[in-house]
Amino acid sequence: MSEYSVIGKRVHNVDGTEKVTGSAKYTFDVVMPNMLYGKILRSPYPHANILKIDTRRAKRLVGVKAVVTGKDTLGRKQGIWRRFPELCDEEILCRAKVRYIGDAVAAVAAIDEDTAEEALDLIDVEYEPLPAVFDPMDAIKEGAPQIHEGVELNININRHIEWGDVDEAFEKCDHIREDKFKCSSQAHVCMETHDAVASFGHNGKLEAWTSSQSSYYIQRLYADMLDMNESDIRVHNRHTGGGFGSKFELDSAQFCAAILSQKLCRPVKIVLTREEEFTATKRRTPMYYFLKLGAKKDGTMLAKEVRVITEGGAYTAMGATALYLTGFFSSFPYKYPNYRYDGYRVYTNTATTSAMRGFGAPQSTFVGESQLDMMADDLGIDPVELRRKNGMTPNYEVPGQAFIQSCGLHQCLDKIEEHIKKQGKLPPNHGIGVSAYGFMSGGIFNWFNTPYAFSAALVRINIDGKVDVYTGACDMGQGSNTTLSMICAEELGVRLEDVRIFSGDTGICPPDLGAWGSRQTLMSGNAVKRAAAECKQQLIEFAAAKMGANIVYDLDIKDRWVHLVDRPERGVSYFDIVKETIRGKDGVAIMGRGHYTPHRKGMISPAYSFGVQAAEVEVDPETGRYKLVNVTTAHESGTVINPLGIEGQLEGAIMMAGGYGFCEDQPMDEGKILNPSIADYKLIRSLDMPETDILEIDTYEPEGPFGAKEAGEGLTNPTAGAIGNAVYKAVGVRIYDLPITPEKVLKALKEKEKQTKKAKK
Amino acid sequence: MSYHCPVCNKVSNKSALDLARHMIGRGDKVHRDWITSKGFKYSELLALQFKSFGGEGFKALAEVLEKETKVKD
Amino acid sequence: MIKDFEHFAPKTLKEALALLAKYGDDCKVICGGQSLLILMRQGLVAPKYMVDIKGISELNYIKDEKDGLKIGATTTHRAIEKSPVIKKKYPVLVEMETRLASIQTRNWGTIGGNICHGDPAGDPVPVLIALNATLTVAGAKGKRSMPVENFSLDYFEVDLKDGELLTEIQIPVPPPRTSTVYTKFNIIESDLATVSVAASVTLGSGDGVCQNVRIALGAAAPMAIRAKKAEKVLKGKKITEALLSEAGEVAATETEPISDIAASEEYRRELVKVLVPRMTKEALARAKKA
Amino acid sequence: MKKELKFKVNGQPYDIFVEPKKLLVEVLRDLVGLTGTKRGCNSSSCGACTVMLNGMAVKSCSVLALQANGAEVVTVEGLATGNKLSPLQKAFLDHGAYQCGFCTPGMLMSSTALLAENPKPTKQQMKEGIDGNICRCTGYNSIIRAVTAVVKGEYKEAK
Amino acid sequence: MKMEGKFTMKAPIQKVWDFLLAPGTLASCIPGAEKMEAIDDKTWEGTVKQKVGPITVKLGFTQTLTEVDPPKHVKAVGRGAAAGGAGTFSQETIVDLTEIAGGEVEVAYSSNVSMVGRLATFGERIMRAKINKIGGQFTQNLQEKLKSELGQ
Repeated sequence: MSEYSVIGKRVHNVDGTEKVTGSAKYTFDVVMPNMLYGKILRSPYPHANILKIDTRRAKRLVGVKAVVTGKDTLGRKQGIWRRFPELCDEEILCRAKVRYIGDAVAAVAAIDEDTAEEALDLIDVEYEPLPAVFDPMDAIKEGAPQIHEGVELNININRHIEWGDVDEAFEKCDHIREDKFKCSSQAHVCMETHDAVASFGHNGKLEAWTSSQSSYYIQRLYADMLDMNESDIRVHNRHTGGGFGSKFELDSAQFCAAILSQKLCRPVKIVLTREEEFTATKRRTPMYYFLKLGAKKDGTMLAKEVRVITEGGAYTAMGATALYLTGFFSSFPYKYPNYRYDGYRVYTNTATTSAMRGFGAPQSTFVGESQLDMMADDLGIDPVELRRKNGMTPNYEVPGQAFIQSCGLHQCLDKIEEHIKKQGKLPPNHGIGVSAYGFMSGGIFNWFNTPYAFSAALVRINIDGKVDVYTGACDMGQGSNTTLSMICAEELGVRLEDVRIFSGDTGICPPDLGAWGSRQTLMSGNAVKRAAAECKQQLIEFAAAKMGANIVYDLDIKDRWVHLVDRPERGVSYFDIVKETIRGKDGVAIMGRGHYTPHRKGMISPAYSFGVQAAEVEVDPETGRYKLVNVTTAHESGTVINPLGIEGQLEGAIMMAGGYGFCEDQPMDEGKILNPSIADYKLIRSLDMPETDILEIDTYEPEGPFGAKEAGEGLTNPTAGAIGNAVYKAVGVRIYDLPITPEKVLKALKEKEKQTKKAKK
Repeated sequence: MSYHCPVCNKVSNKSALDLARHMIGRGDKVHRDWITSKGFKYSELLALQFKSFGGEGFKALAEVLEKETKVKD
Repeated sequence: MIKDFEHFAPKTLKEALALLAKYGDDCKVICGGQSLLILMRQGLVAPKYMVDIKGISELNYIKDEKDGLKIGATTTHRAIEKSPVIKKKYPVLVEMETRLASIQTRNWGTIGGNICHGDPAGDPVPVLIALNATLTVAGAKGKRSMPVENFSLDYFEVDLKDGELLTEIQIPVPPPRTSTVYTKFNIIESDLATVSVAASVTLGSGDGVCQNVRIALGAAAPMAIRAKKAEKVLKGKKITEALLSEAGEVAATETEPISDIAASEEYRRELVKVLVPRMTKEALARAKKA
Repeated sequence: MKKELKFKVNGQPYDIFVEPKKLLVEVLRDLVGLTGTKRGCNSSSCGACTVMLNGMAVKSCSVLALQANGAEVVTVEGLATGNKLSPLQKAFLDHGAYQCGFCTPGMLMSSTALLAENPKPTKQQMKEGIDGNICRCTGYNSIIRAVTAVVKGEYKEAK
Repeated sequence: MKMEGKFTMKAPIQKVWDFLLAPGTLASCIPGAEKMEAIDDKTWEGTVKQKVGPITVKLGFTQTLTEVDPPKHVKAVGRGAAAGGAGTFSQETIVDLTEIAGGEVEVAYSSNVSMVGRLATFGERIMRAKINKIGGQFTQNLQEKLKSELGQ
């Protein structure tokens, strides 16, 4: 749309030059005078009582400055679902009991990393190993080891969503399918591991630099855990080397660095090793999925029933949200008139499962889209047609749950159908699988219990016309600083280079819930837009008086030109108006405040994006090995603010979501993750990456800034399902558990061969 | 016709099966105790829910509820 | 965390051998260090002395001689990959190298280091077995040579006695109408092999008779092995599809794979069954063209 | 015992004493003070620490610093000349070939080394060229597009 | 990691039992065992040295008989630590003797070894294969010892 002068243009990220020259400073690069280095001792047992911790030998090591254990903390428990205190269940530094291999028990600060690490070997911890339980199906059994006191059967949370009359609807169905699936775990593998530099001054105030997706959460959780005022804690977030859902809860690096620094009044830096990152940070939630789907002969879906049991790991974390969202998104993106979901999250003695890009929806999309293809097969209906018949449309209300305004699902389906037709007849053993998705643009429910607006921003115009944006939003690489700068520039009528953004610094930026749930473009974007509009209003009021326009609405600013809307050639320079406004206001700076909290938008999210993906695979039926040939995505995310950013989100999502379907997994043995290194944890690399094509669909979301909505996480939802469906199309076998490995494919092929032989006899 | 939960008095106007799902779904101690007092094992009912659809255990509990919790409106 | 050690950077083989003799068990040899440094960082290996042979130029060479190819032990993977003479006469080595880890690793890692690491999933050894290569090791008492297939002893264990160094790899000139091929099966292209197969076929003068064949398997046993029984199935015969698949079946019985995170024991056997015929067939086809 | 290490980093000679156990990445970051080079895995798997050593891309977490004695090392800080970005750096910007930017220094070094060796790589060779580097954000294809643009000569005048 | 198996031998059960419980029998079957010292009739201490490629592991360990039910059942529990803090391990071995027809004794054993620490985290690929192998050697040693001792 050409009416915009900034939005929709292919621009360099505002921090791009720093990043390509190596001058971008991450927490990993922060060095401070007098700084110490910390390391964390972790439990080697999945479940054990801590009988005694003797730190004397470690303290005697030359270069060691402090050793802390749970006894040095206030013993508080943290959790991010702060509205529900019983869900705040993680001590971070355990005092009495460890609940997974990797639970932190002590931390050391020393003059360098090697010394700190050496000291870890000198801490003597006496454990009393307890019986442990690793599979949620075992953990809910009577007599299973109890992981948290008072939590019987280890049931951490249960969630229930229902509308219509499911039982009655099933009776009316011509065809019903019941299927079981298992979704695996996945590691975030941010390139920058979790790290923090915490610095307590002698004034008792804490300053922290940390790789994070939400400085505000970290500040608030620090305040909870250390019994401090929020305002005495300043959390900086400059560059973050990836987050993907792993970096918005208070982690062991942040907490231990603070505890050590508090004791010593010296800056302490802790960088988790890659192995710690794999074993002792949060991960994607593995799920057992049970689905029942009923349809009429013509393909009208009447009812769906979903049961999920998730492996929670040791603590709650964001698991409650994942449990809820997987249930909600199991109905997406279709109009089920009757729907029922029962989900249970079960504690286990494994690393905590929590948020990861897609947040429960990659799981529900994989299982749902796999089952839908099976249903299409049963009914003899083309899979795209079946999706079209039941797909969501604009202004659809998910009964009692959510209201969907913009929705371009059908256009996406058309485009993908066209794409598949264009491929013509495929070579043997090739198959194209389809998968559709929808996702939210930020969450509505205030589980964090914040008294603030969900997003807030400040915009200030300086005397030279340059604009400063202050936002609590965090750029973890997804490019939100660029997107928000573009929104500000567009709204204010200046160029992108006129805008400077300060983000994620709780010392100067208004609170924002941060980068999770694909919320920043819509929510932070709205806040920035409103703040910029408030500035613009001040300029226009002044210009109107000066130019003698009838009313302020007659004026607009575009590309640094303040002009009459009807006669754009009549105007004055933006820079002149800025100067005169500031002078005219007696030197008071031009400032605008903006905030956004969704209201009356149902229970989930203010807006939803949609898309359809087609994956082509080539299978070697003798080995089961398959190659990802091409992944084509038709998607809509409202107005595209930053096209280069969306391309990156999309292709990056395919790397991650393709990995979820193709190769990524965290096999365990008695609670021990067997592949805690990048050498053993398989990730898609450049040679494995499929070709990616994007088919952009235009939509406009009334709730979003300039019509924009999410484009970050939704794209991680469809790929695993598309791969599963493609393998089926290619060689006729269905894999029910992720990842879809060659070994599983070959096994299924052999099984199929056996069955065919049997049938022939 | 409606069904009232004997523990928390939640009202279901659908069926006893629906109420059975509510009671198992809540899963807190009070609900579990009531279920246990009727000779069921909560964890087994739960496990059944995940083993098969239309779990027979659910239906068994619903039978009890049908008798005990039906209220004529 | 790497523990402190004393570092020696000898310039000649002689100096290196003297250092090894002096420090014996307490010392480790490092060249490219692409495997060793990881183990040291993980605290699993902590030598007191480190003999760094990266700078010994007399061990860094590729020589194409009358009786075959000679590669010095400290030659990097990348030098082999980019050597014009190897590309022309031993193309399978180039094919193997391009699939070995990443360019960065190949730039610094050496063929000798790889062989001495004794990883059953290593790429070079199966190919060298198929090429009928020999290795020379030097020690204080002099040199000795052995076929490459005898060098690996067990998981990550090779036939190097204390004080010995691998110095050279010799590959004989292949007989006419011979072709050698290599493939590795893995899920991520540059990953270690789940199973790898190298096959070398020499055609007789008759039509399509396999005069000689060497089949080597990687990651299918505690070390790279030769599938001798499978070779016997094919040797001296006119190759048919039935014979090839028999060779695959037989090769699978010669393996001793383990189950691990990459694959189960059974799957590895299945892969051998499929890949052995496939590679042999490929070698055959190429030999016909040669 | 510390040993002398004489080498050049981005053209600047250094003569320093290092502990033999120090890895090249540690010396570059901690002693030379160039933090552009990152450390992502410390086990030569992720490529974030890639630098050029005598013109070759190597993973600096898997090279003993002393092994760089006498060598010329180029890090990401050495790519731009003054305030002029290298063609690849410009192409990375234009094609959005980075997001969080943590892998970017390594990616740039791998692709710079690739083009130094082979100015006209095929697409497959480009993919091989960066296969040792993990990027969790972009999905690689934008990086390949950036390298392609440089190969096509779209950034010639920038030289 | 679990290993189990059984074998039979022709010998009186009491004889097999006595030998099995003789100080050091079980421990000396551990491949790489270097020192073995009996602390009392149920406990002994020893060191084991194992080389896995470039990794040399020296383990100090203590083994205790926790269940003794002559002449049928014995359970031994061992705990140890690798020198240099590379890891600790625990092990539980159960041996059951059953008389079967023809004067034969069936020796059934199961052993569960678990390792924690750096060795377990990093050495997985190398160690797993090796530990299986060590397990195999252990039982082979045991069989051979029993057979040679009891004259078979």
